[in-house]
Amino acid sequence: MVPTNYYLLLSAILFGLGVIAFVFKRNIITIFMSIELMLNAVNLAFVAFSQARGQTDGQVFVLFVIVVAAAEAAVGLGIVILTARNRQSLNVEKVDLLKL
Amino acid sequence: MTSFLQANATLIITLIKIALILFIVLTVNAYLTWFERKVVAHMQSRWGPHRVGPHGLLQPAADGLKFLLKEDPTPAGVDRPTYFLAPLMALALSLTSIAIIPFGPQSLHVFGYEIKLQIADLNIGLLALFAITALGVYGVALAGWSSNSKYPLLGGLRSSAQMVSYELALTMSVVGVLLMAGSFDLRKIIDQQAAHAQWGIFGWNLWPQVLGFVCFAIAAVAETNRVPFDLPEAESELVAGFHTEYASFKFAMFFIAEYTSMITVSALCTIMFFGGWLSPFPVSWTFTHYLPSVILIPFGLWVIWDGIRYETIWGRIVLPGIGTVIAAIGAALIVFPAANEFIQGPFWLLGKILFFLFVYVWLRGTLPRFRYDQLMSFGWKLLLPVSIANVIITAFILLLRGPAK
Amino acid sequence: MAFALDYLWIIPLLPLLGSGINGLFGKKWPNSIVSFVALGSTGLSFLFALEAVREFFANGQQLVHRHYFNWISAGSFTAGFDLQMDQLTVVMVLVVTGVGFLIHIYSTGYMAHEGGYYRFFSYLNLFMFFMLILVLAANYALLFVGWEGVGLCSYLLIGFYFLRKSASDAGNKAFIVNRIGDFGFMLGMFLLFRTFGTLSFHTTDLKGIFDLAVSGQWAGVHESWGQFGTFTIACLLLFMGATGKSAQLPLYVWLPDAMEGPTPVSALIHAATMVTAGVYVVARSHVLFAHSETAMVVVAVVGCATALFAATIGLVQTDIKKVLAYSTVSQLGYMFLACGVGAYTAGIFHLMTHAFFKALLFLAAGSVIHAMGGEQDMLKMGGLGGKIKKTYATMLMATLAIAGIWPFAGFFSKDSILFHTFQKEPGGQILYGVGLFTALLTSFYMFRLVFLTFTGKPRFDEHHVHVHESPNSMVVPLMILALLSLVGGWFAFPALWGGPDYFSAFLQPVFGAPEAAGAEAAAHNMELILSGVALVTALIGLAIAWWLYISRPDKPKQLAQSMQPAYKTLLNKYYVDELYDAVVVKPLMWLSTNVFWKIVDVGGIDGTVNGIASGARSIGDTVRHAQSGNTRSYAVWVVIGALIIIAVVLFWPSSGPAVGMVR
Amino acid sequence: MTPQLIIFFVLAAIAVLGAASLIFQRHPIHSALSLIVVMVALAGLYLLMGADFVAAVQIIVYGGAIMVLFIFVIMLLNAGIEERTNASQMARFAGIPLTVALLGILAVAIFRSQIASQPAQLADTHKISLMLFREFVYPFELTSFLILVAILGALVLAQRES
Repeated sequence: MVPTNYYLLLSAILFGLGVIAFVFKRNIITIFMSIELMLNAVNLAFVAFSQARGQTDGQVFVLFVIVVAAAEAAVGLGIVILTARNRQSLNVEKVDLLKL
Repeated sequence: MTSFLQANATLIITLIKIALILFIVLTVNAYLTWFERKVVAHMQSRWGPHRVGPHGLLQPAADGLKFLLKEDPTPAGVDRPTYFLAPLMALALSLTSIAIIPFGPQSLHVFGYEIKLQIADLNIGLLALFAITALGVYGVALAGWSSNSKYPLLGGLRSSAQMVSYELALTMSVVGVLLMAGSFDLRKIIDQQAAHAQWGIFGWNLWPQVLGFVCFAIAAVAETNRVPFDLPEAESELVAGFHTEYASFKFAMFFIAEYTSMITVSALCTIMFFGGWLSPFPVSWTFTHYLPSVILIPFGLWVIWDGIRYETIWGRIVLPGIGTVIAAIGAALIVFPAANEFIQGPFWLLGKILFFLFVYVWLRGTLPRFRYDQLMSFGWKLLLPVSIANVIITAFILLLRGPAK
Repeated sequence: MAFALDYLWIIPLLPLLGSGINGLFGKKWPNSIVSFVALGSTGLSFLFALEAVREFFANGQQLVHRHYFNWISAGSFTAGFDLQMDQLTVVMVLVVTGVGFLIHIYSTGYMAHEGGYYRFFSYLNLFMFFMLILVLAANYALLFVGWEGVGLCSYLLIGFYFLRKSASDAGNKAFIVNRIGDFGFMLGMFLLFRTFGTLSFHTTDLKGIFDLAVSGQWAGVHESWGQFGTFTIACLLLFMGATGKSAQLPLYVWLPDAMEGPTPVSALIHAATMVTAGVYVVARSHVLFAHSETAMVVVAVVGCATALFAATIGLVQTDIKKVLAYSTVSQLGYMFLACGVGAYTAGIFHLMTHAFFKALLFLAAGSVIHAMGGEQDMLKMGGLGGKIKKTYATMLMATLAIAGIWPFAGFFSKDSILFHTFQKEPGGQILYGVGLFTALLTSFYMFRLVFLTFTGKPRFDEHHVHVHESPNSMVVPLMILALLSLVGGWFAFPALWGGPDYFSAFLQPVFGAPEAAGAEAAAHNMELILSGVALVTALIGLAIAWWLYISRPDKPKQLAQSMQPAYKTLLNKYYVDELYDAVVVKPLMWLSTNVFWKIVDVGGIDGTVNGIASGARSIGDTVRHAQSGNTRSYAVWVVIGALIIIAVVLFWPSSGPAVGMVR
Repeated sequence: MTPQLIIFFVLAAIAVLGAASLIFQRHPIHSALSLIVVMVALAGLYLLMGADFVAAVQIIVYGGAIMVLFIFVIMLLNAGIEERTNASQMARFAGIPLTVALLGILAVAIFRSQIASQPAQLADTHKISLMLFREFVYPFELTSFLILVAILGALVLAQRES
């Protein structure tokens, strides 16, 4: 059987990779994806803890996280579509003004 | 050697089962195309395929050969990895989904090894199935995108939108059944319907869940991109939709994937609403157990008689052979009661699946295609609300009835 | 049993109510209601004061001291809303309410056609309230409230015609000059508090200022008996306030300008009551002054000097109210002279009589102005005697009184002042001489005023100016005051033939036995002689005036020609205003313009504010670059934040293994 | 080296590689695909931990809905290869070290923590549903509201102003 620390370490690594992606990707959509990646890493940690403690609440949290992620994706992608429509660019470094 | 076999017996058995299922499914797929073409042809008062082999029975083989031997050009400017990945994904996913379908209640006993008529018996079977179907979208969408051409792109967009939309309705429509069964396990769902075995057909989920069934049927057709929901491959507007740029075997993969998912969905529908392997007659009527033979023997005899008066020599030789095999199987079932008992479940299950496949073809022969906006509004504004209403009603009734089990 | 004494606060409260009602609602009301409210409140408080006095006498003239509530209580300092009533208060309260009531009546007639009727009466009632608080107060703090309040009312009323710039300027002048005096007054209060630890006059446990000053049981007793000790300084500071309020040298300059206000105001505030507050304070604090010869001398000299000074100016003024104003100043000088020589009785006596006849003079002058349709220059009058007889008669009586002709009130009071001054050792004779000369001048310029105004040929165009007698609402008060200024002095009548001086006897509990109690008989003879001398002096002044302005009307001009420089000097009031303007006002303006405005305000304050603003802007200008709008930079910031937080959670000593707590 | 460990390491390797390729792929679609890979691998890990319901939901919602939405949007906007601009100096120079520091500190945290890991027991769906609808019913309702709001927001954003 697998020690919980392994799961935690894996989730930490995934989280770090997500952060790196968040910092180094220029495409808004990809940055969104990196956020999702971080959320997934956190989920992994949640499940690992719940398994370690033999309790279910961690998995419930994961469900909540997934719901929130879904909502976030819906709204966020709507915003992305608008941005792309108005700026003709998905590069965050080109989208650095509040006004058009 | 034997020790090794004994050591990993389960693994080996599983592998054998997988191979067997794959073979069966692919063959069935092949002959499904023949079946479809024949049925549609007769609906349109044509002959359909009848050149290759008697009654065109070798037509699928010819098609398969053609697919294998045809040149496979890769269009310029495609996104290669995705372009190759997409059909693989579609096929793999649809084939995987078969693994979860149970084909019979009892399990076979060979050399003291128990062999279930099911590859993976998960206690979240249904969820797993939906998970796999959910991933099925990618095949289509990626194919459309990667072929770097506008028709496929549009087809991919359409299909991804359509599948995501109808997946919701599909999932919601079975929730009622899940509530009644209290489990995701397909076997448990069938057993729950078996609770009223003496009612026969009236013990099935079809009746309490009729709303759910209607929603499920429609959503299923849409989910498999079949007529009248085959907008992703609408010839008239999008040439061939997402697989326009695919040729030969890659195209075949999509083709097989589509028919496989048809089978899966039919099986699912059977299990959910039509009592799976339960016979439509009350269990007390034991004489109905001879129905398989009663059906098979006359069918075999008819095939022999028909074969004898066939135009070609080849036919006059082959068809009677097939007929005798079928008739023999029927006779054997009468001779060996144990085999008869064992065959009951699979017989009914396959019979029902066949029926649903016929319905698919029937729809294709009958209905015109939806317009895209109609499709969307239908899915979101009618199907989803109705299925949700079904969930609510079911939950309410169950609440009144008190805790399940 | 003693209802009115237990509820002394009703006396000031009534005018306050009247003021409030008129001030808040009077604007919409017709004059009749306004005057009803005003007169009603004042009259009621006058009656109530009478009742209080009756009970006071019924109680055997015990000092009444009532504590109503704690007004200020800060640390060791507590000042209660305490009212007290003793003989001095009785006199003051009666004068204030009585004369005030009469003047209210007069005002209803005089102000009938003026705008802001309700405003005028609201102010006037407010003034009554503060004045009563001042005279009833049982501690310096409360007294100061009244003190400042009357100053405020005087400011408001002087500037009553605020559309006239001269009026508002006069108001400002009065206010500012008074501030100087009040500054001294406050310092005096602080010093007293520091010395005695309290501000109340008397307390039941004999811990009040005066009790302590008498008994000498107070901290720092050792260092304060010297001539320049605490008492001297305190008294001089208080006296500084008094000079401001009572228009003594060098702060008298505001009073003549105060004549810009309506005449009743001049009568009530700037003749009868407010300006005498200074005298009242000095008299009230006589216990302190008694401890400091120096202060006494200063008071006496200042008073005497002021009397002479103002009288000389009064000689040549032609504006009728200005003359009266200067005479007021000079009479106040007399009172301070009395206080300075320790004859508080005489001072208060003169205060009372002066209240009567000076109020009368002003009111009569007001009547004259009324008759002349606003004309104030005596050179444009003359021959009015026949046309406005009542005014003429009353004015004449008042003049006789102020000139000190027997048997009018002024004679007795002024006579007792001069007598006590003469008896004062050392240097009393000199002061007496000056006072006597001042008396001569006084009677001269007063009769000059009367003759110029009422006798001789009219010096105005009779067709344009329609001279008419004033309405009864104005004449009746004149008559009452005339009667008072006739009999007001008769308390001291018996003293002439050695009988008791009832007034001083009455005030004795407050001021103690009068000086020179020793040689009664000698003093009595001396007093007779001095009285004669004073009477003769007054008559001489009368004679000169007659000679100059009736028998030889051309003479004054020749005189003015012959001694041009003196005449000019007097006419310009010794150039005092110019002097102050040059010495005080101009430098102050320069200072505030070039230092406080251009350097302190612009450079310092605005500089600080703008500096802060610009600093914020520059900081923002640099920090602004952090907000590049580039999401990736933000992401990095977020990472930094996450790092810090996790590091804190992990490595903070107290927080422990926040992550590893899972078991 | 039990079979679970082997499976774990395989899946972990897949996940990490997927995440890495999410970073290194230049085309958003490829990044999305690699993210899907990560998610599937994570679902496998959940199964390994006996959280099969979560695994299924992970694939259905994340894989079947959210990522589809992503890919759909990418296709809709026809997003191309992302250009590697470097406007943000902070990200350019401070990014890597900071992230490494973050990873390090997390690792420290993990190794500091001593967690008794238990054998994976099947947390059956029944238990989860009970917890979800009894203890966490209010958060559950809140999430439903959240979704409603999200739907409305998406509608408002998506409709073209006419």
